[in-house]
Amino acid sequence: MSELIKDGLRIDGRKPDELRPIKIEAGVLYRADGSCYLEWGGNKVLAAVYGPREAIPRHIQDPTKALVNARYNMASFSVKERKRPGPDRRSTEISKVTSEALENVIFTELFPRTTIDVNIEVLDAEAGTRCAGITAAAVALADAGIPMRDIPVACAAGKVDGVVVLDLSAEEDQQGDADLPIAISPRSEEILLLQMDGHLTYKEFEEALELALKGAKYVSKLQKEALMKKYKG
Amino acid sequence: MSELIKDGLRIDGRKPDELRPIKIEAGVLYRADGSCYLEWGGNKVLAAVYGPREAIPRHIQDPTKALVNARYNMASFSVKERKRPGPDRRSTEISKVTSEALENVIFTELFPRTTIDVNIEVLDAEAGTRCAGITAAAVALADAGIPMRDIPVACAAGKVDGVVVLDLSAEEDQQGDADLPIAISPRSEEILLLQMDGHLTYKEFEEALELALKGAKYVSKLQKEALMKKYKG
Amino acid sequence: MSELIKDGLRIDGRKPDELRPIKIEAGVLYRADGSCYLEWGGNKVLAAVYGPREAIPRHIQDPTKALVNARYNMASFSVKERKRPGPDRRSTEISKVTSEALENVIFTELFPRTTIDVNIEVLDAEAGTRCAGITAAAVALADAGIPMRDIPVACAAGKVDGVVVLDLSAEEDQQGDADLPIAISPRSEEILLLQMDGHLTYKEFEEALELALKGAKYVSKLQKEALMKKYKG
Amino acid sequence: MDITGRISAVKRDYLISLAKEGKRADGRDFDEYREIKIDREVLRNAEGSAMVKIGNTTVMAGIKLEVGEPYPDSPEEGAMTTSVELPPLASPEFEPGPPKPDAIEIARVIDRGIRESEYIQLDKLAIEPGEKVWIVFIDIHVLDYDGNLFDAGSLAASAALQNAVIPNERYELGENLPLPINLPPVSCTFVKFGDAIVVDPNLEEEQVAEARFTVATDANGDIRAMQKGLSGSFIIDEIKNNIKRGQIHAKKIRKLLEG
Amino acid sequence: MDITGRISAVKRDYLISLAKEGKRADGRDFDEYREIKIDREVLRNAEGSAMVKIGNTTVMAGIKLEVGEPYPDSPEEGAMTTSVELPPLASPEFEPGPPKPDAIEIARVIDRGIRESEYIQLDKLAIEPGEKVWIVFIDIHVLDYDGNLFDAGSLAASAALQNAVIPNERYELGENLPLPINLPPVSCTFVKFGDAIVVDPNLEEEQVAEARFTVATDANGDIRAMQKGLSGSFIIDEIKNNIKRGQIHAKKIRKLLEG
Amino acid sequence: MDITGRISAVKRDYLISLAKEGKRADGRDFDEYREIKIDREVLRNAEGSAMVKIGNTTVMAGIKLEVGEPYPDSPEEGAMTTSVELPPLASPEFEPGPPKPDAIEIARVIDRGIRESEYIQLDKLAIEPGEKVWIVFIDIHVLDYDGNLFDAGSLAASAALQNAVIPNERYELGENLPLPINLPPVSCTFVKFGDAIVVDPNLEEEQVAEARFTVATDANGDIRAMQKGLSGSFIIDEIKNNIKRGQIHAKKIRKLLEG
Repeated sequence: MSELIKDGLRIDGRKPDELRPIKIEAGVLYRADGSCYLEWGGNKVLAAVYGPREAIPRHIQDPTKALVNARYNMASFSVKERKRPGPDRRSTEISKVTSEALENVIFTELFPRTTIDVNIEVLDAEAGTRCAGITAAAVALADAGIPMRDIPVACAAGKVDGVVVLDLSAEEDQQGDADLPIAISPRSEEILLLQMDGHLTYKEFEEALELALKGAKYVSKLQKEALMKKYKG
Repeated sequence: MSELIKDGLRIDGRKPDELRPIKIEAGVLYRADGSCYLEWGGNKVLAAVYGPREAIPRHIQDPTKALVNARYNMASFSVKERKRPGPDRRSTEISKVTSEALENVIFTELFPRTTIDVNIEVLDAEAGTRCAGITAAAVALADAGIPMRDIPVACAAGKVDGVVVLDLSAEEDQQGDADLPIAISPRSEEILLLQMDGHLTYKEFEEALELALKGAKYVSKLQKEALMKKYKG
Repeated sequence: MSELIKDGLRIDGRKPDELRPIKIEAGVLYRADGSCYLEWGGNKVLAAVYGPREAIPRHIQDPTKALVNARYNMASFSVKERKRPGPDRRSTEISKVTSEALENVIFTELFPRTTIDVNIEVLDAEAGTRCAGITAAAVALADAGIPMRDIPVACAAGKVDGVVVLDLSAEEDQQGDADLPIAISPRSEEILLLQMDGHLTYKEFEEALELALKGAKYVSKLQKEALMKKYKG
Repeated sequence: MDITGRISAVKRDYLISLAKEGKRADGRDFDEYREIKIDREVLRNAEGSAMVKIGNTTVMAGIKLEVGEPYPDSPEEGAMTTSVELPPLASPEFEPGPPKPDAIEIARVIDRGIRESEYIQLDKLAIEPGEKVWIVFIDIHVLDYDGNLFDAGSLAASAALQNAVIPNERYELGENLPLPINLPPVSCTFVKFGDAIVVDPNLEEEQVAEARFTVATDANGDIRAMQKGLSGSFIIDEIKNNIKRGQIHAKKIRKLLEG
Repeated sequence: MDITGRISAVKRDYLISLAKEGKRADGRDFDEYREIKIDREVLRNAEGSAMVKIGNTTVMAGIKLEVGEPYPDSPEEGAMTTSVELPPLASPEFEPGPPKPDAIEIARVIDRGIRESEYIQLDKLAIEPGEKVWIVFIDIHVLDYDGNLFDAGSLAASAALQNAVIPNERYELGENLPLPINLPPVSCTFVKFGDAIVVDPNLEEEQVAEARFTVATDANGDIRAMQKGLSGSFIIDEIKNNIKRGQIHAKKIRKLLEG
Repeated sequence: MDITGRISAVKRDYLISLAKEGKRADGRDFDEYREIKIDREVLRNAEGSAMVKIGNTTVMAGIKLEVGEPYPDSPEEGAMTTSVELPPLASPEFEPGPPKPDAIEIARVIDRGIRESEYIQLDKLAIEPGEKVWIVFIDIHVLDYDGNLFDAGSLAASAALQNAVIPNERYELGENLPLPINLPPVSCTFVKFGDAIVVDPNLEEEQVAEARFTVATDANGDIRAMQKGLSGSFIIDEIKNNIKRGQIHAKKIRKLLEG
């Protein structure tokens, strides 16, 4: 196993609490009601929102609120070994937790009997695609004018070579000790999504959570800048 | 090929007209409307009944009667070589003939537009699972209080080493000459299910049918004891 | 690569502008509303028409016209290497272009909310099955009494060993240079279907199209004879 | 929903009342088959083929052989698999899609008849024992459905296997050879409605049928496969009687098959 | 649609108002599990098995081992795969068909707990490194659903793995041997409704739950897997508190498992 | 149902009446493409990639190569396969699920253009002839759908193949090498509505289209693939004219591709 941290720096030269470069652009698609293109390290993600629109077939309609239906999909060419098109177990789980995280902030009760469809396409993947996807989806929702309590944002922390670090790269994800992706409502710091696999002591968890929150808040600023850029200039 | 009958006894020590040990327990599940757990030799089978309840989607409803919808399923770990989850051709056929056999005795005309769902899970399999499943399902139907003309019961006879025997074991099923599972309405001795594969002369068939009927009637008593035990003590 | 043309004749002895033997019989099935059996070289094709009948489920109904729903299917035993049952990408495409070609000539506006189902089963295949299928389907539609502007007909031309030829055989299809199947409305010479793969100069295309049209018009006569035979004798 | 489609109560009553007088709507006796026709070697690409008509029911069987791996529990034997397709071509009730329970039941009953009578000599179908064997695909394609697919399908499969070859040439394994077979099973099917039990039901009779019974017998008249179907019941004597009648019918049908 | 089914607004209000008084409808404390029962070696064909009851929830786990190819990125290790079946037997809300998102989420969270705690010694499951390894199938079959499938399924899987064997005999690879394992993970699940957070939710509580949290810890109390679910949220202190409570519960449950 | 969605009769009449005056709703001439943009090497994990915009239509193509077995009838050649994904991201009419007939038709027509023009030198893609060859996966992912997916998809595939590499390193087969290619095909698509035939239809025009025609030509202007679609018809002179116009457009588009 290669050394992931040398002289306090990570294999790609980042400090433990440093994010990969992030680029966010809102309103990039013509057909979608709202959209966002996001690059995060080697990840390239596109999100599109359609709705609220009538939920079909009718028997899935909820008379009290809109359904939030996120679909996370990896393009077949987005990974080293070609992925067979269509949902697998991993993307099904990510779609579910993403739908739940986004539903939290949307005023769904304003749009009974409708569905709000959030489509996330991962075009190029390099660790952290679920955080990239949620972050892009949130911008697309805002771009679509969907009323939300807050613009959610996601970021991961983890542990490599025993050190708690922010925003794992692909190599760190594969060879590291733990990954802790979270999504938050940045204003209230409520946790909308939290998953973890690996090995963390309770103390390390506290440290990682702190770092992930810090990262998420920074990304939150980038989201807002992207939306401002679209609407103000 | 091994010898299956030695000195008039079968490989597991049984006489030709002897059943494997059978244990039946009614009302074992909390959620189901009726249920039964049944052990029959090495078979472990659980049956659960839900309904009568509205048939959905509506276009499958029969305005004159309830639909009886039995689903026979083998758990992936119930056989030597792991079975892929989901229905295969064999379980589809068994589900069909089981549904038909059970429908015979149920007063379906009392519950138009509904479905009565009978779920049979084979948890451990050792030859004769369809008979075990029908026998358990019948107890579960009674436990659910579904009005029936009679409590159906199933049992198989067969031929091994040229001898007609009752209730084949796994080895006898694989290496034997013929298998004849039947289900009957024990009161009227009507045949609700009869399948056969192998090689029987007409005379052997008559003998095997006789034996299977005898076996079924004995199992019928065990069914009733199990129901009595549940309701009387 | 073998020589496909020798002394001006093709490998099966045909001249470049010669069709394979064709046999058409109308009204061969008992249950179908209209049907046709067609042999074309080594192809054996059966077509059956059902409808117009109510389109189900209702949400697919078009209130202004009938849906024309052709289904091209190859029997598993119709080819050298057994074909897995069920539609593949090739048959899905052929079903689509066949539906479109047939819809052109049918007075669909007379039968709103209905579907006209055209089932084409290839029982034995030897190049040119889509043309055989459309040709048979057209006869089956006429046999079913579906009102049509014209009875469409299909035929292919192609290029082998640099020579433009009519109606490719299996060997010519595999080793030849180009295949150009067309379907036409013979009265107006309108093109209802045209596909091509291979390599044709524009001049060769004109030549091939001319040949395919000539072939189609000849087959059109055979269609009419088959229908006459059914109705007059 | 089964494959036979709906029937009006009036028609049901009519068929049952006719039966009470010992009659069938198409004039047959209870114990009479419709006309049976067998056409053989009707296809070029199939290794064996036959088209069978029983009355207006038409069924095509095509045999294909492929090289594959043996089953772990019979490493020195070839394998066989039987499927039944009910394409929408053959009936307004048939829908496209993977085989439904009806088609699966028919295929499995026909398969058991062939397998249990050891019609195909699977032990002669090893190429490299334990490694490569012939897989025999028996594909039954229904073309026109007017009842009794069990018997029509079984008969088509039996006839197609009679003219099937081992396609050694296609696999560069030498000359094509006839598929090694024993004597075929013959299937005979009855349905019961009201108090009547009739052989070789047509579609109408299947639509009113309460119970169905199929018996496949071998050249000695011994039983190789049976299947009772539908939600009605038979009493024991009816079953016995069906088998005995089936043995007699099978003898006659066997002549057509061997003739 | 999720797997819990609908609940009336009245019942929801009742459960929330009870919770405000610090009570649960079944009389438990917020921090109290239902009775847990573990039955081991309950099946004959499975390589390992266990039936776990938590209150009225019953879950069966069966372990099967098969010989297969290793993953390219771990050629010298065995592989494991975890699946959860929610058969219609176990609840009126369960439907037949391939696993739905609910079942997939449960299976993946249980899988992560087992995998990340290195419970199965996959490095000892190579047969011919790079070529043939053991694949461990952990199949969790829900039999009766009254809430908390995360913990019941995890516990059943852990218990079944404890008595699993490597079926060398079936593959003619020598004697059967115990599956090499380390110490199991223990999963602990909470749900939040209104202001209450309760451990080991029953069905009713899952029906009103706004947010769910599962933490799997190892024998040292370290965290190996976590999953927050549902559309509600937790504040940071709630998460931390859940983990600490989970560590304490896990210790007790671990005794049942090792006892 | 097709992928274009519904359109009102009013809009249809408007487009047709405009066309009678020789006009298109977006101001283009009948024989004018929208602006075409090609971005290359836009992805890191794909072996080759390109994003193509034709007006508001955006399509991404990614090339992946895998080692696999050759087809039995071309044992010394690599293989190629083309698929088109219409994800719900790209249009309110697109639904998740396996490819529908529309997507399959587009993929097969693009595939034929590439295959018949021998764009990929498949004969140079054998690794161990008869055993191991490269399989080239051309995956076309529609990102924004405003008409003419045939041409946009074909162009994206062609551009992506231009920068594709053989990933020898990933398979430890030596250095990565450029994918060996010849000159690309260029596809040109027309639709007919009323009496007008226009090139490069946008979504609106596809919604009113009665017939569609695609021609793919090679560097010599020769025809390599054609496809007529939809239920309308063309007369022979219209087909001929489409081909000639297509040859001219293809020359211009070819410059973008090679430039």
